[in-house]
Amino acid sequence: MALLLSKHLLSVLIFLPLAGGAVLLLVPESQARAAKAFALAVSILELALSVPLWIQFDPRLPGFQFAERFEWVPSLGISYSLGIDGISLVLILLTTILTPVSLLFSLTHVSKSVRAFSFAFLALETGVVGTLCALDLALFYVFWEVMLVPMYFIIGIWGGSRRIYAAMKFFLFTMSGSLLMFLAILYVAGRHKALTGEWSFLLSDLLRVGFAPSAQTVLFLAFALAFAIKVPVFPLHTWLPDAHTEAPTAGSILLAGVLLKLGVYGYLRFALPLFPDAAMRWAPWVGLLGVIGVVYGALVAFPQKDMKRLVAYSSVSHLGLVVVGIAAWTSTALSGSVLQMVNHGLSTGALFLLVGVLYERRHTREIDAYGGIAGVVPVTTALFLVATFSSIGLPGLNGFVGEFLILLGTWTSAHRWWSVVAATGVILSAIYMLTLVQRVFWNPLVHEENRALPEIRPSELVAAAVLVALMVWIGVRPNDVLDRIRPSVEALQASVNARRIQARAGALPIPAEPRP
Amino acid sequence: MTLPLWLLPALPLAGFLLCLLFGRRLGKTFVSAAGAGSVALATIAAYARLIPFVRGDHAPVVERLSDWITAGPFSVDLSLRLDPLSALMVSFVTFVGFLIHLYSIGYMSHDETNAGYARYFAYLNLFMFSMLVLVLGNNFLLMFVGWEGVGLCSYLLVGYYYDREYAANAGRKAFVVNRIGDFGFLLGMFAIFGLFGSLDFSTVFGAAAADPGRFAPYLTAVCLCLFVGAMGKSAQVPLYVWLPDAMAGPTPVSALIHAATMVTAGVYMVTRCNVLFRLAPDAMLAVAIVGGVTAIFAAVIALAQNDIKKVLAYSTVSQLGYMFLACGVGAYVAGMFHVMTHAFFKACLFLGSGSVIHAMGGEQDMRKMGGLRSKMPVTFWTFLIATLALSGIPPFAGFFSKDAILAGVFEDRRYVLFAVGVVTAGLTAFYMFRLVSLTFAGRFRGTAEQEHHLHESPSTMTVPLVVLAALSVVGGWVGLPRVFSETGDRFGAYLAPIFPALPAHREAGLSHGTEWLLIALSTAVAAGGLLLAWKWYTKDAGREPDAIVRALPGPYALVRDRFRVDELYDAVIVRPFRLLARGLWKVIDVLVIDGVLNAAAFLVELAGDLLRFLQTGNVRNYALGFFLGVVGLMLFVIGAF
Amino acid sequence: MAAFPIDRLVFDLAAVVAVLFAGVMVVHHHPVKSVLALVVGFFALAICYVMLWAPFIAAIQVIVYGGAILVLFLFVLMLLNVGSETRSPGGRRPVQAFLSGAALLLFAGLLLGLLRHGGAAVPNGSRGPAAADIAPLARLLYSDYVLPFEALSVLLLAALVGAFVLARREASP
Amino acid sequence: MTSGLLQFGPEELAAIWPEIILSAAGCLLVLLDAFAPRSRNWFATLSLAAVGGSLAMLLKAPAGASFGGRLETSALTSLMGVFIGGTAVVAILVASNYLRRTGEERGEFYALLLWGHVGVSLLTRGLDLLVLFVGLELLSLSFYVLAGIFRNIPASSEAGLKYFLTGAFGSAFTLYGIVFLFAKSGSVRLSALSQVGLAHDPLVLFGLLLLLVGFGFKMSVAPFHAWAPDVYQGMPTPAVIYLSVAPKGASILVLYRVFTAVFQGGLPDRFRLAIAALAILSMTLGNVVALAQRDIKRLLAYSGIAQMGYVLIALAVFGRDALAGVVVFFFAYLASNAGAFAAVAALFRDETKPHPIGLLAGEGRRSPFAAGVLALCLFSLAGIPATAGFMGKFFLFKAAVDRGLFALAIIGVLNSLVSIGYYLKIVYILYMREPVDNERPPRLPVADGLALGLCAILIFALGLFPSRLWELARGAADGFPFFGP
Amino acid sequence: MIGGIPLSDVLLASAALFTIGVAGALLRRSAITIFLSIEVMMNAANLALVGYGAALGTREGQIVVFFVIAIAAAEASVGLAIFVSLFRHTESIDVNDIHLLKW
Repeated sequence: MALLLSKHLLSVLIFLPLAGGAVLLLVPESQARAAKAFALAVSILELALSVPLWIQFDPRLPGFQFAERFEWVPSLGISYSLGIDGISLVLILLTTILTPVSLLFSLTHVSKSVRAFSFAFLALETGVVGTLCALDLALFYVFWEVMLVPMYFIIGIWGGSRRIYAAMKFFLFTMSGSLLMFLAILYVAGRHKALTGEWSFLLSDLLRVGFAPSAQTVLFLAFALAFAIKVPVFPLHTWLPDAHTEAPTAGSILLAGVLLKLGVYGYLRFALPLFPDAAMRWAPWVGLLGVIGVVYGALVAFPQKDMKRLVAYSSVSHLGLVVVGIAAWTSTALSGSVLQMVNHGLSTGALFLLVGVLYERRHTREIDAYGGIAGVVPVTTALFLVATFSSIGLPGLNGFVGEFLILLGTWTSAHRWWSVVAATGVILSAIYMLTLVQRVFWNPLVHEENRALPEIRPSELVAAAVLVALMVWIGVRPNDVLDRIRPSVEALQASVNARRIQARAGALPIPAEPRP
Repeated sequence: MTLPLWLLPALPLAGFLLCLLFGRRLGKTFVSAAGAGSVALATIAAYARLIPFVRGDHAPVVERLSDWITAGPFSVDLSLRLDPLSALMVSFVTFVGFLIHLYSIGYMSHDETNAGYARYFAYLNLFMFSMLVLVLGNNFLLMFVGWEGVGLCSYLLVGYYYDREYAANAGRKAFVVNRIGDFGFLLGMFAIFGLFGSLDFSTVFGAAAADPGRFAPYLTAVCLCLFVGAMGKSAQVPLYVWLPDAMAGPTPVSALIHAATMVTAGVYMVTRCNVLFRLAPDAMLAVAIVGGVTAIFAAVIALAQNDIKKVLAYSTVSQLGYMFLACGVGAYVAGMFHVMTHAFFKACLFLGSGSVIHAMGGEQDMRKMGGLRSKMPVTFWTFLIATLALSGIPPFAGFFSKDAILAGVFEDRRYVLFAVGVVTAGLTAFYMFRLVSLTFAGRFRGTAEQEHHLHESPSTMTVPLVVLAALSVVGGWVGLPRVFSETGDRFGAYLAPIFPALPAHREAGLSHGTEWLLIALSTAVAAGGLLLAWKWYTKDAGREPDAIVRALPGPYALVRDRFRVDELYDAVIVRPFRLLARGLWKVIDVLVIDGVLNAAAFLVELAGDLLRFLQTGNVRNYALGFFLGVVGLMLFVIGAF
Repeated sequence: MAAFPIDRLVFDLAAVVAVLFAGVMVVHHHPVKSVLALVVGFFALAICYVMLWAPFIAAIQVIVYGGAILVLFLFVLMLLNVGSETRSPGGRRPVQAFLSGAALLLFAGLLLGLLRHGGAAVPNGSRGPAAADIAPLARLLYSDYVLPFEALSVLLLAALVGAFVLARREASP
Repeated sequence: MTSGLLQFGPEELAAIWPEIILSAAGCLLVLLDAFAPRSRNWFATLSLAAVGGSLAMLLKAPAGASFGGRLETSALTSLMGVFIGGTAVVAILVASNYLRRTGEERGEFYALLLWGHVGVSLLTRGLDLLVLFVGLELLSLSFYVLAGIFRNIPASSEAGLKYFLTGAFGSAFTLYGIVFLFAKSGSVRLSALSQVGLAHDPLVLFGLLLLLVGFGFKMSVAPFHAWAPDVYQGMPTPAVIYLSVAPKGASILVLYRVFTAVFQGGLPDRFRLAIAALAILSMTLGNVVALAQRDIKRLLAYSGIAQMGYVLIALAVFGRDALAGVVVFFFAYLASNAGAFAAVAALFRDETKPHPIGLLAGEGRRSPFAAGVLALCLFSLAGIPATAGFMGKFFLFKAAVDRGLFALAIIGVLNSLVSIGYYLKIVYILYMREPVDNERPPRLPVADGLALGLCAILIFALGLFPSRLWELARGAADGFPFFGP
Repeated sequence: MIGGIPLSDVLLASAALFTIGVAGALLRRSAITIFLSIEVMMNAANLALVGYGAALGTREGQIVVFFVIAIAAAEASVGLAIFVSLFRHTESIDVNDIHLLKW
């Protein structure tokens, strides 16, 4: 056991939830509460196990830590190879925190086939953590796709009125991107075979392979498309409002909190290092789309009548900012982007959770169905306010730090005007979020049925409080997180730049570094 | 031993947490204790720290608490800075803040719920915290934290009566307009970091002073960005619109946030950055012009307002304009001087108006008041003193600061702006005495049972009034103009270290003669306005005004409707924005993107629905299809040979 | 070119007859007549086989095809007493007919092209026409081709059982 | 070769044992049915035993060509034997209860299944056009009968007729193709096809084309697919299980054999293009039309048509990796497709009626296991990772990308995107719709459960640990006589 | 040349027969006639086989023909059985009337 935890911590983290889910299926369907409690326990255990990860992770060490590797399909060089750096670390923690939170919230709400529900969430967690740990492209792709299935069921079975459309849209959208990426992966590995005579899907091996510029562009676009859809980047975002709106609250929390980040993560981990030149060539367009996303998402969020939909569009805006930070490619902006992913996970997660709190009581997400309830549910209001201000980047809360770093880093990059345009998001976000707050919690209380609105439940309160606490913590002491992100980000930059220089020096296409 | 600086913000923060977490359960007395008490302690702590500092060589002190944000080349600390400027701000922020907390105990006591009471004091404490952070922060980012923090509190407190739509709107408006300013501030910070590679005051200013030639070309843009921030926070044209609405909040809030402290943050910021501004003369000119325009514009509007708080609000805007005018012409000392004195008398005025409204049972329309002098003497006398101070009647505080500003403007040879300043002074005196007359003089015009309820306010409210009134008298004597005594300007001497040496032509200063002339002029103008108002509104109660209204109804209506600026903004900005947002959503999202995708999906489905009819169920068709396939393949493959 | 080869004449005549009657079979609307036409055609084919040095094939052609299969057809036709094809509603399908015709012409054209273009060329390993006796044929069947032969037996068995299963009159017990 | 007459020796016997066992078991079943009807309950077991026995014999048969180079025994044939044997096992397992439900439990069914199995086995092993043709016909005849075996169900008889007519038509073309190959090579042996010069002889190409058509017909490749939906719909589901999987695998192997024999210098571009065209047509038509299907058996038929399109990609690639990929793909296809049909057999209990998808509503909760396996099989067919289907596609597309057939690969993945549409539609009906009636479904028979369980296990086993099978397939493909590039 | 018969004649006949068979299969509506046409197609193949066999001087041709004829017989029995059993449901073997399974 000790060995398992010391040597294979990542594997444990990946498969613990799935194993828990398997056990869960033994619980009789009738024991709904037991099933929920068990699932929650598993996710909390997972969280507990991820704490040592956080502690033992040494930012000073280069490369990937907690590495594991077994041959999976030796003849094709596909291996089960894991490892994390600071970027994966913080996202893993985010996942292991948000999963129990969403399950905790669901404790008192979901009633339809609870067992399957809990199982889906645990399976999802496995998929996400696996995606964040995988260092082999084939393995990554497997986890990346497997994630879709539980989410499809979560939206489709426990979702709102238009859940089927939303689930299908979500699945097809995401799939369409990743299928092309699949071919790209095959091609990349094929190149390695062609150049070295050996199959390998291992990132570290493929990083040595050079690609002709034309090929690089195509491959990069294939990868980028898959990730852009997941993020989602501006023109490809329309699946998100539907998915977020129709998904059950817990689903929205994870979808917004974690799944979207995987797009950016994949871009950082694979698309950029593998195809640096193409990435740099296309960075202006990526950044442009990001900027458009910031403004567009914020503008479109404003007229929404559905609370979840509004928050969903705010996600488009926020992730647009993250994309801008990535494209800016300064270490400040990159650190900011990674941090901002965590922040967005916390704030948007909290927002969805609190909207869920209201929804579970009034069974409507219509903004106009509320108003003036601040006096009825002060605690909910307070929490919602904190989440709001975190989301619109009020200094002292987490949102500000990420936002500021991204904008500042972008300003110092070659694309100053991105920063200028993106900064208008500061104004726009205030407009739509405060309008939401006012229309929901303030103004005269017109709907009588809201007078008896029950206050937030303890379980929900705990769930929300955890997130709020984290918001404040990161807002006040961002360096606790940044210290873990910064070295990885700088290492990433270094490796990419080094690879570009090699590529320019060495004649392409040949292995940048012939294998022994 | 010297108390650590972090204690100053920490105490109100503690009070905030106490009120927030336990306030509802433990009741009003606890809240009062925690809320006002924490601020009282902060004040004591502040003075305990300040007095030795001011007595000593007041060299800047920096206290670094810890690192805060580090990412790539960017790094900023949590560190506080105590120098004459921040010390000055801290001194009156804490003091006035404490007085207003005290006042609030009485004013808010009849607020029905414990929850509301706790909420109020929690916000107020949070504000004190943010304000102190703003003032004490040792780098732009920390200042920005306080900057946004006070914005948040203003938002919360303006919207304190959240169930009244106009209050909620006003709060939101305040925050959003401030955000527009902050946008500028942010860009300014980015630019500064881009230029100097740091956000630390000492580093930035040091570098700027050391090598002006290198940075000067960029600094105009930088300063303008920063000034946009200041315009938002300090309600300058065109971003002033939120301040009058902000009067929807409880009156003490108006006194504290929207008169004494927060709104002057902009002036503080500009003064703080005077090194940069000096290197950007164009920016300074812009500051001066905006200030002057704001001053007279707001003063004119104030002439025709009937809501007592609205008058004070516009007067605040106008006075802020004065301060920026001062900064714009490089008379920072005068500006800060006015900030201080204005804090005293404007707070006093607001609290006085609050006391009146309190007595009138919430009535704010001056036309329904009158003759209150007898009913509430303390309020009246304090109010009168503050009014005189604001009007710039010697020897009250306002006179000295305003005179200093005008002198500065004249000195800078900005004669147009000088004229504007003088006129404004007259208008100020006029509308203030109009206010006093309508409120306190004449006979009561309200309803009977209002009259029956009229009473002087409790001591918790009057004591602060008295204290502030006293300060409104003596507050100005720390900065006597040189014509009175060569060493009289202790204020200027004290602040001197903040400013690098003045450019050459300023060294001479004005001749005594000119200075006397200016004093005489401004005083005369003020007195004139004062007397006119007294004649029109008290002596023979308001016939001339009606005459004027009848004479030129158009202009009068325009002024009364505040030049319809809000309507303008609504038409030019708000509506188009809504339209755009909705259009984007309905057109781009729904119509274009989803439209295309759904169309594609639909076409595939349609193809399936059509193609399935190839499967006719008739074997002959199957055979034919098969055979066609064969022939096709033959043509394709064999045909090639 | 020596005297006109009589065997060619015979073959061609037989072939023409076979083709003709195959055509008759196709055009006739009454199945029975089609079958009878085909009987003639198959006999003609048998003649062709004889001319091609394949008397054994000719024999089974007559016995199996003419004797067994076509008779079986006739039996079934009697059993079901189906009349001639009536113009069933939706019977005429111009598109089907046109496409079929076009495809057929194309096919015929391509086929002919192929055959005249090296179709008759046989690999040079040919050792002239083999003797027409049957014994070696039998020997081959039971030695070299024993595998397909046995497989064929299974196939016949399957066909037998299958036919029995399908054609049993009473419903399954 | 023909000179020395072949003696039926022990090695021939050893090589042919598998087929002998199956045929004999078939006869035995028929006899038992006639003379010992009591023993009916044991027919399934007996058939399973026969399949197992023949498989055992196949695996221990000495490698090499026997019957004078007409029958191959090799790693490849063993793998394919396992594959088709597995299909037979699933079919028989499902058949037992299916026939009992419909009161058609007769020996003939199993006998014909086994004999058809013999035919497929000959297809996988035959090195001789004649053997191949006989095997093909044996398979076809048996399944003509099986299609129409439910004589009191009109749909079944009609399926029989349609399959028979189209099948006979198709095999006539196949035969004509064989004629030309024989004409040019002077022998029916495949080995004879590898003489120099044949690769460019138009008549040989024509023959190959007709073979492609004939076996493409068996694989239900568009445009030779039209029979499949109707026949699948009318045919008894257990027979469909077998027919929809095993013969397809055998057919592609035959095509590979013949083509490799002729094209020693690699596939001519014209042929590659033609095959690619067929592949694209198959994928697109299959997937698009499947979207519009209401009957699940028809839908699966079209999905099968599309899947064969993917297989043709491998034929167009024409290489060892591709061949190995095909083997893996068909194992995956066995698990997914047979599993899906088995689930259909378990979920629809009235055989006289069609199988509308709507009837599956809410089955996810009513009969969780069968529905779960069905969903799993569908995800596998859709190629979601961690399932066998993904690995199958993985190797096929890998081969295509390696060969540089990018367009084909891209069209392939886009098609699988379309396919997700209808696979997920079924999943959604299974789990996200309320059941039509709430009467408790009869509990799943053991045999069906076993079949479904096997498929599920195979799906995961292949999806998670494809390595072993891939090694085997790769090794088997190495033994395959590829020349040139 | 087989004796005096040029192979081309044989092939021509075979091709003609095959085409006619296809034509019948495509154009006739009675299942029985269609099946007869298919038989013609097989006979076309047989003719070609015999011809080539003779031309090549190998007996394999005849042997294949032998197999084909046997298979044809088997097919006939099965096919006719199918017709019969189908005829029980739909009093017709006109394929135009048989479209229960479609779309």
